[in-house]
Amino acid sequence: MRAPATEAANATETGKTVLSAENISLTFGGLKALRDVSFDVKKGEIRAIIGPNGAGKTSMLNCINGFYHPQEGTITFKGVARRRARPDRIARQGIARTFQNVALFKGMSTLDNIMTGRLTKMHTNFLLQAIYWGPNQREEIAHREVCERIIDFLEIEHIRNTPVGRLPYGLQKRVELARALAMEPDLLLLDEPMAGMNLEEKQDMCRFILDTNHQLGTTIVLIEHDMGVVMDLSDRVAVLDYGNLIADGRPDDVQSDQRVIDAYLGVSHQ
Amino acid sequence: PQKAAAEEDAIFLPLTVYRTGAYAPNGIPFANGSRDFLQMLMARDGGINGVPLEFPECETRYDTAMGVECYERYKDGGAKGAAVFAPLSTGITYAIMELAPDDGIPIHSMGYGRAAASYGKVFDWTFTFPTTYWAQATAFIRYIAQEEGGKEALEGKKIGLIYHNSAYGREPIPTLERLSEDLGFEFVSYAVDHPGQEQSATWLSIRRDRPDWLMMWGWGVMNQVAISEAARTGFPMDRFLGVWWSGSEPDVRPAGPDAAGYKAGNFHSIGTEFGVLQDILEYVYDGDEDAARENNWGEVLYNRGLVNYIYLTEAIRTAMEEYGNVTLGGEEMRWGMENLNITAERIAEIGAEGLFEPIQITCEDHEGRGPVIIQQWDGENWERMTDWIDPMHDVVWPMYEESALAYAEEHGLEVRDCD
Amino acid sequence: MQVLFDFLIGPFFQIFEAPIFFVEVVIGGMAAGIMYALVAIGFAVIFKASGIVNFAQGAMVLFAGLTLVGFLQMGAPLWLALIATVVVMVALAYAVERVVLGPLVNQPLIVLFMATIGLSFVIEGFGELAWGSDVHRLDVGLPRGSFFVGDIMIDRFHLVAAGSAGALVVAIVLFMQYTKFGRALRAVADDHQAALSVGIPLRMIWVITWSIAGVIALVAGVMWGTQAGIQFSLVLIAFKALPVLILGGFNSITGAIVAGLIIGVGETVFEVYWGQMMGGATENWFAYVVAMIFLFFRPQGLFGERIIERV
Amino acid sequence: MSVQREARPDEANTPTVEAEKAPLLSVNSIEVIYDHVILVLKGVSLTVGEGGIVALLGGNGAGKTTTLKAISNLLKAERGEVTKGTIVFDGEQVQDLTPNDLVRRGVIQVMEGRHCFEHLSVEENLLTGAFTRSDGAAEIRADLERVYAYFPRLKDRRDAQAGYTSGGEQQMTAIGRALMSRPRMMLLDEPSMGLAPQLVEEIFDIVRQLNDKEGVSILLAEQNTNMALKFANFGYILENGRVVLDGEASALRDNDDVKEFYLGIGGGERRSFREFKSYRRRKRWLS
Amino acid sequence: MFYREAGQFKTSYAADQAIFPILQDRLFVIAVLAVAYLVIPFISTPYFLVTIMIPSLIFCIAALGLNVLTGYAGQLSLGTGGFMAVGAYATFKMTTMFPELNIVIVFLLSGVFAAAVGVLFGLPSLRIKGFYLAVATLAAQFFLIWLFNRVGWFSNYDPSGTISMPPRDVFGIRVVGSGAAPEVRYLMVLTLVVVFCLLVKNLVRSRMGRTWMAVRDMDIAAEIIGIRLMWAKLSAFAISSYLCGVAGGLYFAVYLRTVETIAFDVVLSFVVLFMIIVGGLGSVLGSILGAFFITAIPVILTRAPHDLGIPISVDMAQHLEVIIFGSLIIFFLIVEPHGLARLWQIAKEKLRRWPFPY
Ligand SMILES: Nc1ncnc2c1ncn2[C@@H]1O[C@H](COP(=O)(O)OP(=O)(O)OP(=O)(O)O)[C@@H](O)[C@H]1O
Ligand SMILES: Nc1ncnc2c1ncn2[C@@H]1O[C@H](COP(=O)(O)OP(=O)(O)OP(=O)(O)O)[C@@H](O)[C@H]1O
Ligand SMILES: [Mg+2]
Ligand SMILES: [Mg+2]
Repeated sequence: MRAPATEAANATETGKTVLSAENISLTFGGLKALRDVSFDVKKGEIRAIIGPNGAGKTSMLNCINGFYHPQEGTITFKGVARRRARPDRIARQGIARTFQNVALFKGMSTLDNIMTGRLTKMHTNFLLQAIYWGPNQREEIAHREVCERIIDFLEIEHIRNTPVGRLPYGLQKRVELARALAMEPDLLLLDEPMAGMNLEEKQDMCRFILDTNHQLGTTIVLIEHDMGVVMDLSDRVAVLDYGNLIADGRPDDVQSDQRVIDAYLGVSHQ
Repeated sequence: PQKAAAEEDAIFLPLTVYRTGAYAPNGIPFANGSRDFLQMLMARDGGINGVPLEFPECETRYDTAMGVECYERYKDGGAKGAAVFAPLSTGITYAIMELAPDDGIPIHSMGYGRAAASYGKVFDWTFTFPTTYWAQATAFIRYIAQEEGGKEALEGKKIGLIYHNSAYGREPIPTLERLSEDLGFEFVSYAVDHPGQEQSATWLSIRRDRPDWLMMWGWGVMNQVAISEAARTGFPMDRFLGVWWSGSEPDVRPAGPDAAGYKAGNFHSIGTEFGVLQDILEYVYDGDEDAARENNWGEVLYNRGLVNYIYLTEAIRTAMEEYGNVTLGGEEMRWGMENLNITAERIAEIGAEGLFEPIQITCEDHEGRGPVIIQQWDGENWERMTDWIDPMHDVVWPMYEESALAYAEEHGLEVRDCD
Repeated sequence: MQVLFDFLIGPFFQIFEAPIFFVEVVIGGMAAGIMYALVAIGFAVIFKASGIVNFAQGAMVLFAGLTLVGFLQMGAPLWLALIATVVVMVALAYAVERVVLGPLVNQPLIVLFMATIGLSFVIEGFGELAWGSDVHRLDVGLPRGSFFVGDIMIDRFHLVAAGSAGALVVAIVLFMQYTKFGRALRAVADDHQAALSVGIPLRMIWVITWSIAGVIALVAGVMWGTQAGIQFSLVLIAFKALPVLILGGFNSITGAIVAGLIIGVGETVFEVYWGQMMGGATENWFAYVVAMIFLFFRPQGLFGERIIERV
Repeated sequence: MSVQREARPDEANTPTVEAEKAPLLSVNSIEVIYDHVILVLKGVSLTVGEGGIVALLGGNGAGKTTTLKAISNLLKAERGEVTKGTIVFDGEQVQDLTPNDLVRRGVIQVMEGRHCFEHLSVEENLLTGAFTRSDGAAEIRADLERVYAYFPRLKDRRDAQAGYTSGGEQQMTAIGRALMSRPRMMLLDEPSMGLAPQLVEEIFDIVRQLNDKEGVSILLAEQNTNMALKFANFGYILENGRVVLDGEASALRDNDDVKEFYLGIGGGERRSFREFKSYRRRKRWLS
Repeated sequence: MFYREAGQFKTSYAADQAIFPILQDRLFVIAVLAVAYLVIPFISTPYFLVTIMIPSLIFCIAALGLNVLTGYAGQLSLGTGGFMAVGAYATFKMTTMFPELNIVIVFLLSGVFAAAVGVLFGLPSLRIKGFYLAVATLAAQFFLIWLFNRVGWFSNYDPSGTISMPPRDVFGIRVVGSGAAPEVRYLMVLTLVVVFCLLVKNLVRSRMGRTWMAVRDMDIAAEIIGIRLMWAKLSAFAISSYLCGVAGGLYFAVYLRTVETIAFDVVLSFVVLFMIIVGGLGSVLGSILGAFFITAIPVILTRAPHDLGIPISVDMAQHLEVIIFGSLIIFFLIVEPHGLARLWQIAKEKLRRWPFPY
């Protein structure tokens, strides 16, 4: 947990592009959710996407992890271009995400939810699993240890065995983050991770995000409506409005961009 | 009510009935007939030769698993266990046939169940008298031949079978296939799945194929729908023959007058004029005919339930001749059934003259080769229309034997020596 | 080879050779389909308003039929018996809401589904207890018999069935789409809690829905009962309605009738031209297999609302 | 819109005034248990005066939602029940009323997490809000236009299926739907969640306008303490199912603990989110 | 207070992941097994064994199977009866084709056929969900029954299409068919149930189980975290139908001994579904409780008037039974929608807190 922030920040400046989306267009019936949007993510950076409600931010993430298939445009991840790929393949390539409306597995405990993040990394066959003792147990324990580290890291020890459906919203979001982290992704997509949290919790969450970024070197794409958070955390910010990319750049530049103020921030924002 | 006094030494005759569920309309009259007859015996004679009878009912809903439960529940009932089981469903018969020999309880499947069980050398605990589906099928063909003017006239005719797609409905098929080879008529069959409420496709097929005669092995709502559809699509009703389970009042009533002309087989006669029915009226209903009618008195299936227990009580009497007037268990009952010989005189004594024909069971022949009649619905009542028709025993017996021996082989059973 | 020919080509020859008969088969199929649709509509109404697959619909058909027959046998004139039966069905709806649905608000749908199966037992048992297990002949004076159009036989009764099904569908669709209650019904189906929060009285909505379903059950009961008598087996026609329901889309009333026709015609044609070759009795599975294959391409059925999948 | 803010003087309600005129809503030490075993609220009391805006603050799982649901009687559907205490609205005990009765009396809740009717169009969603009204189609039509005036975006999307609209649009739909019932009192559960900053302001402005112009009283559960305290005139802070602090909004804003834990301006200026190097050491009023 | 975990600290993940981490649970299970093996066979009547214990145990396996599919993997299925029929006919065919083959192996193998069929009919689940899927699985139910009815080969060309179980011995002891003692049949089925429960419990707490549950709770999210939906759903279908197949084989060979296809009609599918819902979805314990509950209740209800000496006619009794059975189901769903297993859990929870209410 000691990696100096500045170093990491430098790394992002020089990082190479891990993901690039080119000329993405996505329509639903008559509605154009994304219009010819291009943007890229560099290795190790925290990349924010902001924009008014319904601008297409979530849709963008959905395109990146293959849940939506854009009508036009290509997405290149780690140098491999793709057009249509199933989300599970993309997950295996190293993209994890959290969801705007919590998408936890409601019937399972926190620990099990986090363990699902490890599923792609487990390999014993079902007969061994049915017998349990032996290889399967060893594997379970190995992965359990990884998950416990994440649980520790996110300070959710006390709810380890609680069914997630009963957790308050904020903790659910944290468990979701834990699950995504358990996948040990190269690229982490966070969709409004701090919605519905109070300040204290936001601070925690920011800490977790930063630490993930620094310690694990995970590249992060972040959608957030709290401007304080976005401005403080992100290296670069893309702004969407009605499916158009209206600005893209360093936080300070974006913040003072008149179009962004009009479309998104509103006059009253400092 | 009467049984309390002598429950200790009563002969135990559990009645497996179905008064509820999809087949209840047919199950109720049968159950009433059986019950009333036994009640009448108790009221009139106090039992058989002074030995009382105990006959609790057990509801099966025509369902095999429930039937098995009934069997398990009642097999050890009474003083010496159940004397005999009449499972009243082909499916339950099949199931209990596997169990009863272990428990030493004979089974009587009267006009249903496994036809091959008539072959007593293999199925020593199962009795099918007075007749089976296979025999009925041959009797139908014989009747049709009669109507057409001789066996030769069947050549080139088309005879159809519409059947309930279950063990029961499929029973006659091998026989009919065999006969169609022997006699040169064309055999077509139409399966109807349980429960059989929607038969429009089937009847369109029948309309297309235009069979000269159509037989039916149906049960429950299937009968009613088939008869209505036949009327609706203009099938000549007097060329439509139902097996005895497709020929009772509930089957034709919904179609009402439209069904007039429809025929069905039977192995006993119909009507209320028989002495035994009059006795029931007197002893069970105190002469109140309306109450009796309310309980299906005199209906086809009512009479069948009654006949069933006339056979069985006669078997009890037979056994008593051997074992004395004591409470009988399964073992003794089996002996009584295997040595059953109901003569014409005896039938007259019972007050059932004309209700059914004399019958004799032997070690080898558990069927008794009984004859059948054909009855016809005139729109309001069933009328008996033929004399007793003998099935083609020369055809069916070899088939019983073949099938029974195959079963013995598969189940590693010994074939008895009856000589 | 011969088998293939018989199976793939032969039937078409048959159709070609006897086109009139084919038309009759199609008409027969449509008639059957309408009868299925009558039951399916009842399912669809309840599904639309509560997201519940009401398995008890079959039992309600039986119950409505039995009640009607019961009143008729007690000597009531037809109109009075009909009204009395409707009253009983509304009372049933009310009881169902009180005892079953009310306490199960907001539970997983499968739990509600199971509860309706439990309910179907209760209704069945109660109906038989009250009115007996016999077959009851039902004759409310619907026209019977058939007439010929050219060489084609048409059954008057089927025309009546088609007419009532059509009328039901139109009435219900209008109600659902354009009235406040219709809208509330659909809202309830989407989200019980949200519906409560805007003040939609769930309980009343459910009583209304189940009453409507009860009336539909009565219509279906009269139709089916006229055909084969009122008896226990009516409960089982639910199984004929289910494939119709999924093919049409669970929550579509129009779907129920269109799919009813498709399935009725499909299974009849298949049974007549192909089924006999396969030994018959194909109707029971044919409808399901068709529905299943179709859903593979359109998982929400013909007219079902799109299944919303978002994250 | 921001002009509106000045229109409302900050001195609106003092606690004494609150106490004097009988409050519109008062919740008296209620206890709530879920599933027969999980005790969530351990004696919460609060009051909302006629025309007041009261904020209910607190961290995750503090019991804000539960409190609101207890008031609007939506707990039963979640297998929760109020085991102790009373809830009085407009002088009448309301715990045993149905949600429908409550809506008729003018209490409506905007639920957390939007809860739109997915298969209905946006407009139909709004119309369901008017279910309890019987004052004629024209009035309802007019109110619909009023909602569209508040939320022009909804007008654009009026025919879209609500399930396919974006998070913000759904939130607007949910609030609009509640407005359609002409409430006297709205229970807002985290209305700002997931909304763009501009919209958050707008929504709070709208809330205030409603309060101002139409006299709707408001009980607001919020995480966005900053905003909530700016608009409310009274606040309660919940922790762990208990009210740990209450007071006038202005007083709360000045409270050091509130500053530290809810406003993030403890010890002077707002700090950057990057600067929280070590995890916070929690200080709690209770526990 | 009676039921406490306090003080039972786990020092390794292995201990924490044991099936029954809590001592009391372990003792309880051991006690139940001891009673099942050592007491029941000796004290109960054949009637009790044959009409309650044996079918309940067989249904445990079927319910376990359906619970894997519906409770764990979230795929609602009404094809259970069909899959059980596959197991039954496979058992019959195998044991008549290879009479020498050990019957237990026949049971285990017949599940494999059911699994294959299950996967085939599971294919629609890749596209179809919820009730649509449930109804689509009825296709399996109706088609399979039709097929077995239709094709004489399955019943060795028995004229009525009925199959009956020939007697078979294991180690010289008659375990099925005529002459098999109820105790022997009971013990054999019991052992199979114990083994399958253990295996399934292990499966569901391993990767496979978590995969299923993830798909059940939210298939979209599951896919996005890298789960192959097709694989997950089909594996659930396979394992579920395997268990149903074995149960079907036992249902035929050990319980009824002779069946026609109607024994496997759709009612059976519903019965098994009842078991898992009343017992508890997604719970091994629930499957067991549900199976016993749903099997025993009708028997008890049918007998009640007789045993209590209440003189009512059988049809009246039957109608009342149907009504009571239906009401009981509704009652239990209302009391605890998550089933008997959850009631059991709540009871434990209460015991833990006792004497304090919360
Ligand atoms: N249906 C339920 N069953 C059991 N426990 C519940 C249920 N709903 C909520 N809880 C519990 O009640 C507590 C309070 O929850 P509540 O939703 O009221 O909190 P909140 O203050 O609204 O939090 P948030 O800001 O996250 O919305 C939480 O600990 C939660 O786990
Ligand atoms: N599956 C879909 N079908 C139809 N329309 C959709 C679908 N998904 C998104 N949309 C529409 O696309 C637009 C963009 O939606 P998106 O969810 O990406 O917005 P967003 O930027 O994430 O907004 P918010 O901040 O409110 O979450 C919205 O108008 C939404 O209604
Ligand atoms: Mg979004
Ligand atoms: Mg909340």
